[in-house]
Amino acid sequence: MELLGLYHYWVFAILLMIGFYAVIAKRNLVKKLIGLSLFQAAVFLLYITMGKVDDGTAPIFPEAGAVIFSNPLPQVLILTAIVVGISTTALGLGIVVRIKEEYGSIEEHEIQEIDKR
Amino acid sequence: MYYVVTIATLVTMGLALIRALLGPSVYDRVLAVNMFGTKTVLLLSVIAFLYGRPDFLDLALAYALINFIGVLAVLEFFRSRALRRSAEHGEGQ
Amino acid sequence: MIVIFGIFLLTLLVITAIAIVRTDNLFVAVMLMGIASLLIAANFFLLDAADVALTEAAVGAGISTVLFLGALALTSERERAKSSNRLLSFAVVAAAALIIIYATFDKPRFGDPEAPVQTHVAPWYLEKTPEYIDIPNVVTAVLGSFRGYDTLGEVFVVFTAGIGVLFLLGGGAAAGSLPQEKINEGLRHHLIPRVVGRVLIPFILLFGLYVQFHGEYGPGGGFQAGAIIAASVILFALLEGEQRALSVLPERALLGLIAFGPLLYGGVGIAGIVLGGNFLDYSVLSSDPVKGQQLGILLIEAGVGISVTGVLLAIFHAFAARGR
Amino acid sequence: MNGLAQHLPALQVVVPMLVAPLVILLRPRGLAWAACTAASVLAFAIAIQLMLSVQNGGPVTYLMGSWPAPYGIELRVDSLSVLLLLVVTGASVTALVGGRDSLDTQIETDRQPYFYAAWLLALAGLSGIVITADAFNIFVFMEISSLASYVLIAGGPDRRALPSVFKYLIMGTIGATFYLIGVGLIYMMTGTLNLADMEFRIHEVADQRPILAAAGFITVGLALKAAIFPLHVWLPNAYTYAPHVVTAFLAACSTKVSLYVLLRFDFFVFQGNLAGHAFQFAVYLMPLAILGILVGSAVAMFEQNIKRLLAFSSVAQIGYMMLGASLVTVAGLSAGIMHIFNHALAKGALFLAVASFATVAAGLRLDDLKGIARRMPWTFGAFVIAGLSLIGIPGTAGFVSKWYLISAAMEFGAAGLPLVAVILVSSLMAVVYVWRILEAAWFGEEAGEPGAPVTVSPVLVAVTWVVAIANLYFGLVPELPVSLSTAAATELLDHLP
Amino acid sequence: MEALIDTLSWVLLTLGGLSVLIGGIGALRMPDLYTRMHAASVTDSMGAILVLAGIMLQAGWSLATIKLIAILLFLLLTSPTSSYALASAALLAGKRPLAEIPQDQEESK
Repeated sequence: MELLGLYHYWVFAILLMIGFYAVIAKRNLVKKLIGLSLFQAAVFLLYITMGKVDDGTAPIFPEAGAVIFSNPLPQVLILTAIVVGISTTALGLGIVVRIKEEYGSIEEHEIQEIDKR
Repeated sequence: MYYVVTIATLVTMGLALIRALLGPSVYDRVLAVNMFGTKTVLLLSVIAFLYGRPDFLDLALAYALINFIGVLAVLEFFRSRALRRSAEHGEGQ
Repeated sequence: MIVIFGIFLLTLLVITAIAIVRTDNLFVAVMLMGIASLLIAANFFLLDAADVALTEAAVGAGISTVLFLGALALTSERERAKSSNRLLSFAVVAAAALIIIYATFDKPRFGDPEAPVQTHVAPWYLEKTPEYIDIPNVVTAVLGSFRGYDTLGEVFVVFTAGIGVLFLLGGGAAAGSLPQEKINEGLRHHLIPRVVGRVLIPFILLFGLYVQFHGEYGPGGGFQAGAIIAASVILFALLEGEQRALSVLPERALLGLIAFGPLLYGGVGIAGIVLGGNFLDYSVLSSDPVKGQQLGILLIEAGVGISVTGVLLAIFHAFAARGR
Repeated sequence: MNGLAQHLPALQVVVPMLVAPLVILLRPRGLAWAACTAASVLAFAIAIQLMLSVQNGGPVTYLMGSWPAPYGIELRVDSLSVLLLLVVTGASVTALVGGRDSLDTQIETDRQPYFYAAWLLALAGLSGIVITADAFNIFVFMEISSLASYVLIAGGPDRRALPSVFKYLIMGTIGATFYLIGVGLIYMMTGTLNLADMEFRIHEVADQRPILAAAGFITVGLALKAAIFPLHVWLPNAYTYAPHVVTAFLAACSTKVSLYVLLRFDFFVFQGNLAGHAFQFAVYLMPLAILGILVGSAVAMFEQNIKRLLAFSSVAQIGYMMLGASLVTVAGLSAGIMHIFNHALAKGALFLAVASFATVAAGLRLDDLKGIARRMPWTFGAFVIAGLSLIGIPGTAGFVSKWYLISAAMEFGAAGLPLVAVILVSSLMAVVYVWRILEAAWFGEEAGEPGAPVTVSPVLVAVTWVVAIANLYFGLVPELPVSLSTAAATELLDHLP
Repeated sequence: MEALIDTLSWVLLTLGGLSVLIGGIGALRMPDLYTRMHAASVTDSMGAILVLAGIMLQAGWSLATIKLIAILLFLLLTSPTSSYALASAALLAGKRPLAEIPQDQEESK
């Protein structure tokens, strides 16, 4: 059981690393943004995982009976963070489209070459 | 008994994922994504009952509709790409 | 048993993520992102975060796929270059991984009801929500009232992204070489999707409104509703062509929505000051503080919904207009 | 209840934020600028009012939505935040007032409303970070200010602005996400997001490892945002290709605000909670600070583009601020904090002067600026004063903070001598790079036809002079920054019982 | 009566799970796009009907049932539509069904 719980954190770490790797190692700008989305999704997972309580249920009062609820606060934070994430992605994509129009490429090193000329 | 359905759905999701990874054509992948989406809808419906919170069926409904829009967006993407390609005669992508 | 389901989903998620990074076809990567998003959302649902699952599904699988596809249509689908500085990247990533693994050893046990997270601030919310706000959905209560300032910030993040995309892509689009009528007709020749879609759009809108106003009682709220309503208009644009969608909801109207949503939210906050409370204090909005809180949450959720709808549509149109 | 005064902390953020949606609806020419400037001026006035109340009555707190502190979001204004608020709002007002013509030429008219809305959001975001006492709220406002800054920088007419801003977006988002991980780890161990409550509750956490990891993530994330060497790589290009007035605004305040958050966390939350905090802080950050100072100055010495040159000098100046903080003494910390203020004055004036050079010169390479001094003597005069302040000549603001920094280093006796040497060497390097500009501008032969009529906005020149004179004024009468930064340093270091 | 409904619902659920699983296997093992699509879409609808009907019997008459019916209707409308759209897009893009071409010349994209 202990190990099963840790698995969530490991997946968080692995996902974070995969996303991070894509962001820093990939040269395609869209791919970088995709990596960034994964990277952020991993953090969402971390927050939501820590809010879970054994035998708990979503923090919405049912019509009958008191039950154990999971923590509402991380959920609120992640709602906000998801929105922030999509906003960043949208803006990033806007910039990528403009780069493509100006440079005709969305590969980082090709853009650098063009600028050197 | 819910468990049986859940496990079947999960396994199918796994199979759909394999299809999405294998391809070979982009259409296969879209098919897999669509299949994945409907299976998620079923999964969520079942789990809502497994958890004893049937009021969460809203989520399944939302998934079903978002999935549909996603597939149509892909279709429109194919259409505009075909237009673009015929207009540009293979120049660039 | 459910834990095992969760682990299975997480494993699928990791496989998907690896595939996303490895593929050099960006279209495939976007499709797989859709799958990853559904997996994450399903996981959130298993972890009792119904509201977050709804948002992740609407945003990750829906809106973000549409946006990425819009951008791919304007750029390119293939990744040409291989990765750069693999060694350095691996080193950085490994360093971060080590720090995280180092930290995980002392983390509280998964699901531990005695963990600090569960014992300090959160119980107060669960305890006081019925007393102060009296709505069943504690997440909405915290989001709308206890931490309403964060949500105000969130609305302005969305607003910033919206005006940013309008600023970048708004004026002076590159002249496209494509035949105008063709690009504008959408999926009009596909009879079946068109008929089905047209039948569904009113229901999707209705469902969006339901999510908007049911947010106090069940999973949902302004952001999710905004995304769903925007999705329904996007569906219309896909089926009937973007021009038709614009004639239904012209750009000026969208700009109005974008500005009105944040203003409504801020206005409720200012009303708190005018009526003698603090900023974003809704209890003064009505003679009965609890009623006031409920009214305030209703209004700010409406503000969130309006601005999200406006911004997402404006972004969608900005991308679509670029392709013309 | 004493009227609006008690709501000032909220209004400080809310006023610019709520004017932004109004601005995008203002189509007629110039109206967007007017609304934006009015909101900025109002924000500056609020900041001054807040400074007065902080000086008279100590920290001001405000409960958002009237919810009690760890449950709701608390705003807290103390000496440190007031200093930053003055810098942020002041930079915004001067850049807007002086930069109107420059912005008119660089941003197309129909895009201006969006631009000014983004400006206000950047202002609101930066003030929001400084004013809040809630860790997650900092993240939200950090993202508002970052997204808005990306928009502002991408407004530059040079297409190279786009790849630079994309790089900034990627690195900025990584930084913010790292910060979010760090906050998440702390939240996991303490269960709270309020900074004061966090500090109090970390005491009770027996396990240091997640807290240490959190400190690492937060420090790296904020170092990315604050462009601390070697994580500064996004900064030079972003500053170079941004619209000139945007550079003046952002160079004066945006990285400093991230630095502020770093100081807040390191001294407010972690200090006293992490074993050997002071030691770790000094060991990890001081070498980076010193390298940043030396490398930044050295690169600036060989840079050809004047904006890039000044951007690299900014990297060095951030090093000074970090160096002061990494001494972990009241004197060092207050020197570092004071340098935030003084550097903003100097860089603000320099970039404003660059903005007026740009209206006349063909480009911004040093070769393009040859002989500019004779064509624009007034602007050049202000540039010289600000340049002297950047070097740290006695009588200018830059001297005061460097002097405090040196005396803080001397407190360590012989051990402090290498630091003094670093400061002196880098000041000499500053002499070199400032001299290179002056040389080109003053002695260089004009490339184009000499004596072409100079049409630079008189308002811009006037504003540049106001900031330049502020450099002299705060060099001769440094009471305000000294008292604020000393109070801030004392609060940060000695607030523990 | 209770027992009867229960039994019926379990039967439906099991059959539903089975058909979902068969669809998954079909989508994986079939030789080309169109046959895979066939396997996936037919069982998609079948599985959805069976599973959701099974849950409905468990839920009895309540708001949940109405929502389930809505989900079911939705899936029954959208899932064939998506399949049609996909198949037509593939066909228009020049992918021929396996039955029409002598050897497997499937180009992989």
